[in-house]
Amino acid sequence: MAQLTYREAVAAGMQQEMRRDPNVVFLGEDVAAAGGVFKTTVGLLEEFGPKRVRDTPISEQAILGAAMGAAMTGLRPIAEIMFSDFFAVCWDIVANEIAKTRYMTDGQVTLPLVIKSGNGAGARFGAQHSQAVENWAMAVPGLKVVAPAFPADVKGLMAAAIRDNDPVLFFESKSLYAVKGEVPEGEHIVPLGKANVIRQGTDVTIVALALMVPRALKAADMLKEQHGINATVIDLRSLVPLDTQTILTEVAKTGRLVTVEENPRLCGWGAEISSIVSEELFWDLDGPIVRVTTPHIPLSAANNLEDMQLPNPERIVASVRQLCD
Amino acid sequence: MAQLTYREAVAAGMQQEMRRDPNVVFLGEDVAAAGGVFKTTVGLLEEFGPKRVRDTPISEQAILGAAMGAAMTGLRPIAEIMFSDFFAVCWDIVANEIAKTRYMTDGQVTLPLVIKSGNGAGARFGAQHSQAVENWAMAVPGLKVVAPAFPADVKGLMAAAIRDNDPVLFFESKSLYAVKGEVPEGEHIVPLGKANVIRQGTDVTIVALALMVPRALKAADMLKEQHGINATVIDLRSLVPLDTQTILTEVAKTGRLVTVEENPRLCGWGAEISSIVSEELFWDLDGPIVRVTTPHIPLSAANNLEDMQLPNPERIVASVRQLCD
Amino acid sequence: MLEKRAYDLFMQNMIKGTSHLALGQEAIAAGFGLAMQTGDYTFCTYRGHNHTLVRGVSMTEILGELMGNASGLMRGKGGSMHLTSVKHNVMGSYAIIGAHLTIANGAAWSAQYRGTDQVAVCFFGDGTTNIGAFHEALNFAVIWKLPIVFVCENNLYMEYTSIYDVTAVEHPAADRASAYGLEPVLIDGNDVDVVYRTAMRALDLARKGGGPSLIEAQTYRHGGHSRADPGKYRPDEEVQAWLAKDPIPSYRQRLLQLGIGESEIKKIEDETKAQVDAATETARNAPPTPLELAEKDLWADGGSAWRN
Amino acid sequence: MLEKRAYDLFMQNMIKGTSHLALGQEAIAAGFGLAMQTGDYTFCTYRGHNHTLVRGVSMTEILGELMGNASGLMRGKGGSMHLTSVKHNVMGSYAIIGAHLTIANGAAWSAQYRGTDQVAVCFFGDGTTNIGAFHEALNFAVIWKLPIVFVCENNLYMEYTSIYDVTAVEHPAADRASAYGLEPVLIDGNDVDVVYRTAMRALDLARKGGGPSLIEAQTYRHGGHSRADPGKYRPDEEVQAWLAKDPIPSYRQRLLQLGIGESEIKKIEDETKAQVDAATETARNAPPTPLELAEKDLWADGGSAWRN
Ligand SMILES: Cc1ncc(C[n+]2csc(CCOP(=O)(O)OP(=O)(O)O)c2C)c(N)n1
Ligand SMILES: Cc1ncc(C[n+]2csc(CCOP(=O)(O)OP(=O)(O)O)c2C)c(N)n1
Ligand SMILES: [Mg+2]
Ligand SMILES: [Mg+2]
Repeated sequence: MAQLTYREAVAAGMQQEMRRDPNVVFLGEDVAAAGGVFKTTVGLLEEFGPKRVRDTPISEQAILGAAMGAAMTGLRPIAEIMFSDFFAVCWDIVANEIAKTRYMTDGQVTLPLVIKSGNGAGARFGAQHSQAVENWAMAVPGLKVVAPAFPADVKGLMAAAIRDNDPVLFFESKSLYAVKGEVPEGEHIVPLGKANVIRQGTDVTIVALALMVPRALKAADMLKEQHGINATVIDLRSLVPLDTQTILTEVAKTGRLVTVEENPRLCGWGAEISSIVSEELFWDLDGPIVRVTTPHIPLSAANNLEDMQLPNPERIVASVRQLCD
Repeated sequence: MAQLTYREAVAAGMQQEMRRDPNVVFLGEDVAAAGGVFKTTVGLLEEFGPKRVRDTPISEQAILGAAMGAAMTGLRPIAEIMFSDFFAVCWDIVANEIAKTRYMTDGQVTLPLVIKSGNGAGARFGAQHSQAVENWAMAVPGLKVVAPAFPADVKGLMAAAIRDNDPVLFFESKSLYAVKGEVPEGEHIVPLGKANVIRQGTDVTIVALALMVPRALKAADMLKEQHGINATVIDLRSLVPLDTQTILTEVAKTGRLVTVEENPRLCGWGAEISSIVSEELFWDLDGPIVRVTTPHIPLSAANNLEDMQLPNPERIVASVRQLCD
Repeated sequence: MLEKRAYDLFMQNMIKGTSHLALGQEAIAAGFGLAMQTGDYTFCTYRGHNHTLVRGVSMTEILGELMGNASGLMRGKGGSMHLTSVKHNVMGSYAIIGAHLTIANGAAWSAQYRGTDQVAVCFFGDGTTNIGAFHEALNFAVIWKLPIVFVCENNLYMEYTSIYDVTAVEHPAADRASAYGLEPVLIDGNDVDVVYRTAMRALDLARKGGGPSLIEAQTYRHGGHSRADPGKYRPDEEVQAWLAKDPIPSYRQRLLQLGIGESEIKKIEDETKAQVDAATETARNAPPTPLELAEKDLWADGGSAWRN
Repeated sequence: MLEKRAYDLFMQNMIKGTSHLALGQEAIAAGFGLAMQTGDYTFCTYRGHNHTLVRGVSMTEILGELMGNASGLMRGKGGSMHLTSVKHNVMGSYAIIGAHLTIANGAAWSAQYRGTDQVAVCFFGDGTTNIGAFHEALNFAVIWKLPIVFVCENNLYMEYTSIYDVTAVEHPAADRASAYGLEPVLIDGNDVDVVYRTAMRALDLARKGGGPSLIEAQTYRHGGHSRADPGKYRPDEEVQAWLAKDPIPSYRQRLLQLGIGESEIKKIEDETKAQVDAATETARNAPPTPLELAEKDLWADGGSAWRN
C-alpha cells in the first residue's frame, strides 16, 4: 500500500495499463508536457514518450473523434476532456458516435476507449466549470460511466476502464484531487459495475457517488453520534453498469433510501435509482425515498452560495432524520 | 376552429406571433426558401420576408449563438435545429451559455428565445436521427422544455414559448407531423407548464408526453374495453415548468402511476416524476410506480426493431394490468 | 482496369429504392475506389452507397440494409445512412454532418502509430465545410501529419440551400486549404480519370508520410437530397447542364473512343444489370431481422445490460 | 485623449488578486476601449478584466466579483470568468472556448436588424482559433455581413502549450482570414496607437455596412495562464524579450517623447493607484452575497421554480 492523492492515483492507473499494453495511448489539452492542468498525468510523457502521450489543440471534437477512430482500428486510447463541462462542445462525438456505433454496425466495431474528465464543483470556478454531468452520460445508451471517490478506486477503476472493450467515461472529482488514501501498489483492478457498501447500518441506506461519498459518510457519523440513526452507505462507483443488486439488497434490509447527488435535481441518477427501488421494492419500503441534490439551478462562484447549493452532511442528516422520524 | 396538421400548426403559431411582434425573427437550415425539411415553416418567408426568415449554413453552434446574442440585445429569435439529435453538436451553446447566462449575470441578461426541433422516433431514420432528447434538456437548469402532442397545443404552446421571456426548447414530434386536429383560428395561447388531463379515470394514472400521448390514450381505451380498467391520462405538454400539482392530484385519486416515455430508460423524465411521486405521495400509493420506456439502447432503423423498441399501446396495457392485478 | 472502372460506375448507377442517392457523383467513388489499396480506410456519409460498393461490399448487403432486413450489412440496425463493413475497411457512413472527419483522423493516427502504410480517405459534402468539426479535423490532421485524404464532393447544395448562399468563399474546401497550410486542389469530380489521378497522388503522399490532402471535387447530384426531395429549388438550366455532364455516359463515350467495343461495354452493362436484379431479388426475399437483435451488441460482450 | 489612453492603460495594470490576468496585453483593451462607441458591444473571455474596465465598469464591481461578494458586478453569481455589465454594453465574458464568437454574431445581427450603427467587438485568444465555433462564427458573420470585429489576442500560448505546436499555420487568425474571404490583419498588439488605429478602421467598416473584420494582435501575457500557473513552460529569453516590450512603460516613454510632462503622468499614475486602493478597500469590506440570491434570477420572473 502507498499513500497517494486522488490525482496521483489517476496517473498510477494509467501508468499500470500503459506499461502493460503498448496500444494504450493518451491525448488531450496540456496533458503531456504540462502533465495536465489538474496534474493528473504528471510523468506519463517522460515514461511513455511523445508518441503515446500527446498534447492537442483546443479541439474537443477532434480529440474525441481521434480517440474513436483509433479505437476502431486497434488502439486503446484515453482522451482527456479537461473540465467535464466541455463535454458540451463535443457531445455529438460522445452521444451520437461513440455511444451508438457498435450497436448500429451490428457489433462490427469495437470501441475500447476511455474519456477522463475533471468533474464537479467546490472550487469556485462558476457555473461553466463546476458541473457534475455524469447524469448526461448515464442518459445515453452505449456509454459506461464511472466516478470514483477514493484513490484506490481511482487507480483500480481507471485500469479496469482501460481494459474494458467498451467506451467508458471516467469522471474525476476535482474537489477530491488533493485527497490522500491507501492505494495497492502492484497490479490493481476494481471491476466496473460493482458498488461498494462502505458502511453497514440498519435504519436507512444512503447511496452516494464521488464527492458525495465522503459527505454521506460524514453524515452517517453524525447520524450515529447525534441521533442514534444507523445508516448504510453505498458508494456507487459506477453508474453504468449499475449495481442494482447491491442497492436493492441493502435497501431491502433498511427499508429506507436516501440518494445524495451532486448534479442538479432534474433527471439525475438518484431519480433513476428512486424509480427502480420504488418499482421493485415497493412493498419493502418503510418510508418515501428521498433525494438530496443540488437544487435545479446553475452553480454560483461565490463561496457562500456554492457551499449552500451543494449537498452537505448537514442537509443529508436533516433529510434522513425527517425520513426516520 | 380549423383542421390543421401538426406541422401546419407549427407555422400557425409562429405566424401568429410574427404578425404581432416585429422583433420575432427566425433562422435555421433550409427553413426559409424550402419551408423547412419537415415543412413546418412553409409560407413564413413569403409573408415575413428574407430579413426575418433566414436560411443558414450547416453551423448549429453559429445558429444558436446568433439566436442567443440577438435575444440578449432586443430580438426574440426562433432558431431551428433540424433534428433534435443535432443538439449534440451545439449543446454547449444550449446548456452552458443559453441556460446559464441570466443566472450568472445576476439577472442582467434576458433571453427570450425559442429553439424548435424535430424530435423522436418512428420514421426509420436510425439511431442518429430518431432520438427523443427532451430529457437532456430537462436535466439542465435554465431551460424551459415543451413537447406538444396535438395541433392545437402546438400552435398555442409555440405562441406562448415565443412570448415567454426565457429560453424554451420546443420539441416537435416528427411522427406526429402529419396528424390532423382542430386548432382555434384566432389568437391562441396555451400557457407553459400546464399539464392536460385528457381522460379521467379511477384506477390508474398514465402520464405521457408527445408521441406517447396518443399511444397512452389508445392503451386507456383498450384497458377500458378489454379489462375494465379505468385510466386517467395526463398529457404533460411541458417538462419545465413541470405541472406537479396536476400529477400529484391525479395520482392521489387513482393511487397508481404509470409513466410512458419515448426516451431511453435511464434518467428520463419518468424517473423524475416517479421520484417526486414516491417522495410526496408515498402513503397514497396502492402499488409500485411503473415506467414504460424505450429500453436503454439506441434505436434501430429496421421497421420491426424500431416498432418493438418504442413503447406501444400493448406494452402500456401490459404494464398497467400487471400493476392493477 | 478500364473495364473495372466502367464496371464500378455502372454498378453504382443501379442502386435504386431509397434515401440519399449519389446519382451524378459516381465518378468520385469510382476513381477513389480504384486508387485505394485494400488496407485503406473509407469514411463516408449517408450519401455513401457508392463508396461502400466500390470497396467490395456486396450489393445484396447494401440493398438489404436499405430495406432493413436480415440480409443487410448490419441487419437493419443501422439503416441506409450508416453502411459499415469493417472487413472491407469501410469504417462507416456517418449521418451527423462533420463528425466523421474527426473520426477518420483517428483511424489515420492509428495507422501512423502502428506503422502501417494505410491511408484513411474521408468523403463529405460542400455543406459540411461550414461546420466546426471540419475545421477542427483539418487542423488536427495537419499538425499530426496524419495519413489522410479529405475529399469534398461539392455538389453545390447542402439539403435545399445553395452552397453559395451560405459560404464565405467560392470554393468551400479549396479556398480554405491555405487555412491549414495545405495546397488547394480543385478538380472535375465528374471525370473519373481526373479523380483517379488526383486520388493516386494524394494517397501516395499520405502513404509516404507527407500528411493530409484536401481535395474539392466538383460534381452534382442528379436527384433531390433524399427520397423526400424532388429538388425543385434548382434552376432547370443548371440541372440540364449538369445532366449533360453525367459521368456515366461520358465515360462510356471515352471507353468507346479508347477502342473498347460497344459489345464489350454492353456486356458489362448487362452483367451489372443482372447482378443488380439478382441482388434486389435476394435482398427483397430475405427474412426480417430477428427481434432479439434489438437487444444485442450494444456492448462488446454482445448484450445491452446496464444493470445486474 | 492621450491622457485618457494612458489612464486606461494604467488602470488595467493595477488589477490584482486573482484568476486569468492579462498583464502584458493591456494595449489591446486600451486601444479598442478608446475606439469603440458607447453603443458598441463587448464580448470577451475569462481574460476580460481589462476589456470590462475600459468600457467604464467600476473597479470596485470588478474586484468585488473576483472576491465573490455583494459588491461584485454579479454579486458573485458569475465569478471572475464571467464579468458582464449590460448597462455598459459589456455583454459578457465567456469561459468556454469559442462560444462567444457565435454569440457576438447575434448581437451584431440584432444591431443590423434594428438598423442601429452599433458594432460588436469580440476578443479571444490564439488557442481559440482551433475550435469549431471559431470557424462557424467567422463564416456566418461574413455571409450575413454582420457589423462585427473579431480580435484575436495572440499571446503565443493556449494554457500551457505553445500555439505553434497545435496550429497548422503560423498566424492562427491572420493566416485564416482568406478562408472567410477576409483580408489578413496582423498587428503589433503591444502598441496602443497601432491598436487604436486598426480598431477605428475596422469599427468604421462595420458601422458602414462593410461587414466583419478579423484582426490578429500579437502580444504576450506576462504571467501564467491563471492563478495556478507559474508559467514555467516558457523559455526565459522569450519571457524577457516580451517583458521588454511591455506596453505600459513603452507607452509612458512615448507620452514623454510627445511632450506630456513626467509630473502629469505621475499624477495619473498616482490617481490610478489611489483609485485601485480605494476600490480594493471597498470591495474587500463589502458584505457577503445574500444567500437568497442563489435561488434568484434563473428565470425572467426573478425566481428559479421548475415546478408548481
Ligand atoms: C450536424 C448536422 N446538421 C444538419 C444535418 C442535416 N443534413 C443532412 S445532410 C445535409 C446537407 C449536407 O450537405 P453536404 O455536406 O453538401 O452533403 P450532400 O448531402 O450534398 O452530399 C444536412 C443539412 C445533419 N445531418 N447534421
Ligand atoms: C472548450 C474549452 N476547452 C478548453 C478550455 C480550457 N481552457 C481555458 S483557457 C484555455 C486556453 C485558451 O487559449 P487562448 O485562446 O490562446 O486564450 P488565452 O488564455 O491565451 O488568452 C483553455 C484550453 C475551455 N475553457 N473551453
Ligand atoms: Mg452538397
Ligand atoms: Mg493564448
